[in-house]
Amino acid sequence: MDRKVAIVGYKQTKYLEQNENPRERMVMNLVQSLLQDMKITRDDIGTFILSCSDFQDGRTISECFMIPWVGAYMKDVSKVDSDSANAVLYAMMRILSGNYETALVVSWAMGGSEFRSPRVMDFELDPIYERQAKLVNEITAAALQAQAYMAKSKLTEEQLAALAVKNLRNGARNPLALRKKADATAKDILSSRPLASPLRELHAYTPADGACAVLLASEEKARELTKNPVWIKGVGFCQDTYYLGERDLVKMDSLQKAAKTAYKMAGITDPAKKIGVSELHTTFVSQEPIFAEALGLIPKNAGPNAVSKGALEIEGKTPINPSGGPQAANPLMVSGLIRIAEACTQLRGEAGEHQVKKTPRLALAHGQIGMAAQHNVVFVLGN
Amino acid sequence: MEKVKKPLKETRQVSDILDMSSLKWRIEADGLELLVQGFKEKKILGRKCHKCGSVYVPGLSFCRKCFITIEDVVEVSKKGKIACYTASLADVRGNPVENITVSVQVNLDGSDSWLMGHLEIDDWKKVYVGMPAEVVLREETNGTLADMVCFRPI
Amino acid sequence: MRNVAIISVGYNGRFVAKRPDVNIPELIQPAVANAIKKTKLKYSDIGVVVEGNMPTFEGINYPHLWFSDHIGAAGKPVLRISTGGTTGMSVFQGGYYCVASGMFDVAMVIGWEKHDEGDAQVGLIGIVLPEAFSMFQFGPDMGGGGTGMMGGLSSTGGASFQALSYLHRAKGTPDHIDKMAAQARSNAAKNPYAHLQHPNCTAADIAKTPMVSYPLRYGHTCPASCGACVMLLVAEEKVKKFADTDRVAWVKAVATASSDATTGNLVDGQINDPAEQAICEKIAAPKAYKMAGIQNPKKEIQMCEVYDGFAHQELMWPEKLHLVDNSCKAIDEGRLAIDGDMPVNPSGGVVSTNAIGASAMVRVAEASLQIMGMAEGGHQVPRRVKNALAHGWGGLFQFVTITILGDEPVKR
Amino acid sequence: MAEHKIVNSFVGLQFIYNYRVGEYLDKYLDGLQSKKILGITCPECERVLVPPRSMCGKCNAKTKKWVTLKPVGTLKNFTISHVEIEQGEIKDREKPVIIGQIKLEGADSLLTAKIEGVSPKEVKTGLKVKAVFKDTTEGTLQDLDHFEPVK
Repeated sequence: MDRKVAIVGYKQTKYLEQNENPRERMVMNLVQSLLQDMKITRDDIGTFILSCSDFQDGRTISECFMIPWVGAYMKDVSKVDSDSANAVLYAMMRILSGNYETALVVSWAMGGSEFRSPRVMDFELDPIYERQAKLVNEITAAALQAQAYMAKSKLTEEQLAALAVKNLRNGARNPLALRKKADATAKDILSSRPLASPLRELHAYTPADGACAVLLASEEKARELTKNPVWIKGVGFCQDTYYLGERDLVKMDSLQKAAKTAYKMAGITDPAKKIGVSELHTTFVSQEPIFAEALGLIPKNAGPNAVSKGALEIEGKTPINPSGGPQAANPLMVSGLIRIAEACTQLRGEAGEHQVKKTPRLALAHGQIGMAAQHNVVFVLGN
Repeated sequence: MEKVKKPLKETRQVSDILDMSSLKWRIEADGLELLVQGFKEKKILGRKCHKCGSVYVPGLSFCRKCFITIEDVVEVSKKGKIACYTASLADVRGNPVENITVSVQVNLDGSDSWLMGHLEIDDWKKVYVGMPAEVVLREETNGTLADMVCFRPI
Repeated sequence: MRNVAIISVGYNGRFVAKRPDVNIPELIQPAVANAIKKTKLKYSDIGVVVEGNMPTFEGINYPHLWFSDHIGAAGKPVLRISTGGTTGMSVFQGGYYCVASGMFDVAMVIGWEKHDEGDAQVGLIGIVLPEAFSMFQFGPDMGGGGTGMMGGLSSTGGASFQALSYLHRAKGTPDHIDKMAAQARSNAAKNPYAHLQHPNCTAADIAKTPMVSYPLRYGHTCPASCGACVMLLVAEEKVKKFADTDRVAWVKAVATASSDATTGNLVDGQINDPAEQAICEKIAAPKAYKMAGIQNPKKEIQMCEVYDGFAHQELMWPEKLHLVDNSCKAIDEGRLAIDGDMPVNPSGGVVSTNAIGASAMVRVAEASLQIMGMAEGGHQVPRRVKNALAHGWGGLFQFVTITILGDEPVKR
Repeated sequence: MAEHKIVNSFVGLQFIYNYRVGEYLDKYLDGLQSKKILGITCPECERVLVPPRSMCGKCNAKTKKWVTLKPVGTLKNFTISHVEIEQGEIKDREKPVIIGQIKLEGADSLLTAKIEGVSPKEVKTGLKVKAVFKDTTEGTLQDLDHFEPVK
């Protein structure tokens, strides 16, 4: 690859139970303000990559009526039907090919007000077995994964609660977050509604309305557009077998492979040392230590230790989800793009109250879909 | 010799339902609101983009060409030209229907967009592209889409 | 920019209306196996899989998760792209960018649909449901009769507006559409994978079918098929290593463009004539020809595969793609036939076979087979095809994708 | 900024889907109807997969040899489910249900199933369990009702 691609701008909405605007205007306002910030017009954008879903938008060909509202009327558009981190990947590949200099990635979802996330997730199940058997769903799949991890690493329920507390606290420091609680305690978590052991309501993601837009550019164009581009140093993505009973839910082959590819591309051999901050798409907090281990951010079975030492806190050694993560707000498929935008704010030192102590040189952003994260995307970003 | 085709094995069937009532939408309907408000005063109202001059009917408050919010309300003519039409001669299964209806898209004078509706005409074969037609509103209008009865050839 | 070649095409078998014998992954898997069989590739050589379909038609969100194991995607990068009718070609172009970007050497692209599992009509109406139902809040439907509104919203209704508008511009008659449909059905009879095959179909045969929505008859509309199409794309350096043939199809250009809905946009005020298609004529086509280095498409391109969900589109698109000046005249002169000077859809087109998520990809696949000289069953264009064009449209008559293939790579 | 007219749209329609289970699951369901659990073997890695399917994703090989598995196995992993999801709404169950992953004797994949006959407090991984079928079977997944501890 003889080109480099940078993220030159990004913008998020506030995440709400119900945005004051319908999705069309919510997205238009977002894109308009990003273009204004960048001092460009929609004509400066080479290609638009959207990330939205027919099941979330509740309509066939969900981008159909949205084309004008993202500024893509009479323009070059495609749509990635997957976690929005995949859309950034596709936009990047389009720029790498040399066909485009800039790409705008836009993703939205009205997860708080218009659709029920668990229903959308149910449609991810195969229709002939799992949907008929009615045993596996997003909650039980994540719970089985959490159980397997706790059995292996000896992570306790209290430690799991401490992770949830951390994210609610981090959320309180993020002005865009929806669920936030600065004074959350383990007791709050452990007394919240039980879903499937060991998971409870406050371990789970918070459905929200929201949108995110990220502008990518080639090296040459990036230097024109901004003083502080965030470079895509490495990227990897991978999908596991569908069948839960054939996957090692703790080892997470697909995440490991995705990370390996991303690290190789970024020239990283020791991610635990090099990565300053990580934003992970965890649907339940139990996935934080599992993902961190698969990503090589903490050693194998070191989850309990990392939690008790506070290593994953904003001020810790390996900060994870300083934004509060999906637990603080999760407009389903937008999550991957939010993780990337949040990683960028950290790298640029723009995160304000939830900025990690030492402005990092490398950050990791992750997106996923599927039961117990069957499909994973890993980005290594740096300035 | 003709090959005898073996019928495909019928395997079991299972079902699932996407219940649309589990979803809700909010739609910005500035255009329709303006249209029905106009009907009240027997007018056809649309919105004009202050930048490119495009006139939209129904006139939502957004210009897709300029990517900006627009607010200027303009009245357009009730008369225009048929831009295209179709006659429903059969139902979805292909059975002929008795009451043939003609649907038209009309470019009203002074607007850049097309308004869709039903054309009142005795013989559908008389319709042609470019035929002048006008909006027919009912006597007593009360500000609903039903105020617009149909289009009629001039 | 790396050059990318198509080295193999695989179908699951003949596209048909019903496949009660298989589930979705079992329908797709043979297409994957057939594509790989025609190369020197092994599953492990495939770097990335790109997949797509219309998700609400079968009611599965992210279906690629489910058939991971059936398509050789377990343990591999998978990208899912879905853009309505253009899905197949958007997926293909996704695969193209995976290789052209330098990220991967080999990409497998998959487009599929299993129409017998869901209800395509309901699925299509699902495009406009929220807008259509929002109208009820402003009183009963516009136009009084119901057809005024729904006529524009159903796919056939929208298409009939387009068909008439096109005929008006091209000074054609509905007979021209009959002729075009007859040619498509006869061509399909020469394509062993086509769904509706009608050998030696005549315009008179088509004219006997009932009128659905003037000027469109039943015989002008497409079936709902079950089927899958798979293609393997490799980087220039790897063609010799993996291709099993000397003649591969090179991707010379890819282009896409979208406007807002050009039919059925009742809430926003429609601003484009569905037969105008400036996105194709003025944006995507010129861009594609520039990228392919083609100055005179009428001379330099030997055949095209266009997305003709309705027969009149097989007349309209070649004009919008600058391949034919007037298709109504051209069909009268027999120029669009397999042995004509601008063969349009030798495969029988979408009007004969429509597994939506696969349809736009099949256009590219058929164009590549024509270049490779491998179109089976008598639908191979007799003269040597040096350049071929594939086209797809989708959404509410508002998306267009174009791919140009050649028998030699572009020197860049 | 001007106020915009926003309407709520509601659609009382349903999309109905009818899925074919295909040859392999069809045969599995035939098996359940006759109170048997069938698995299928990958000719390359020799894993026995249950529920059966046409392809092994590990080897990209067509699966071949059918095997009738013994209806006994070991509980490898479980969760106690307090809620169920109905059309996207998370509803409390009347009483918690144990959902387990079971390694049947002779199988290589884990089968997800309900565990009964043991209380949520006492259930442990490593438990030996056996399949319990419905008295009258109909050739559906529900024929295999649950697993319970081997006494």
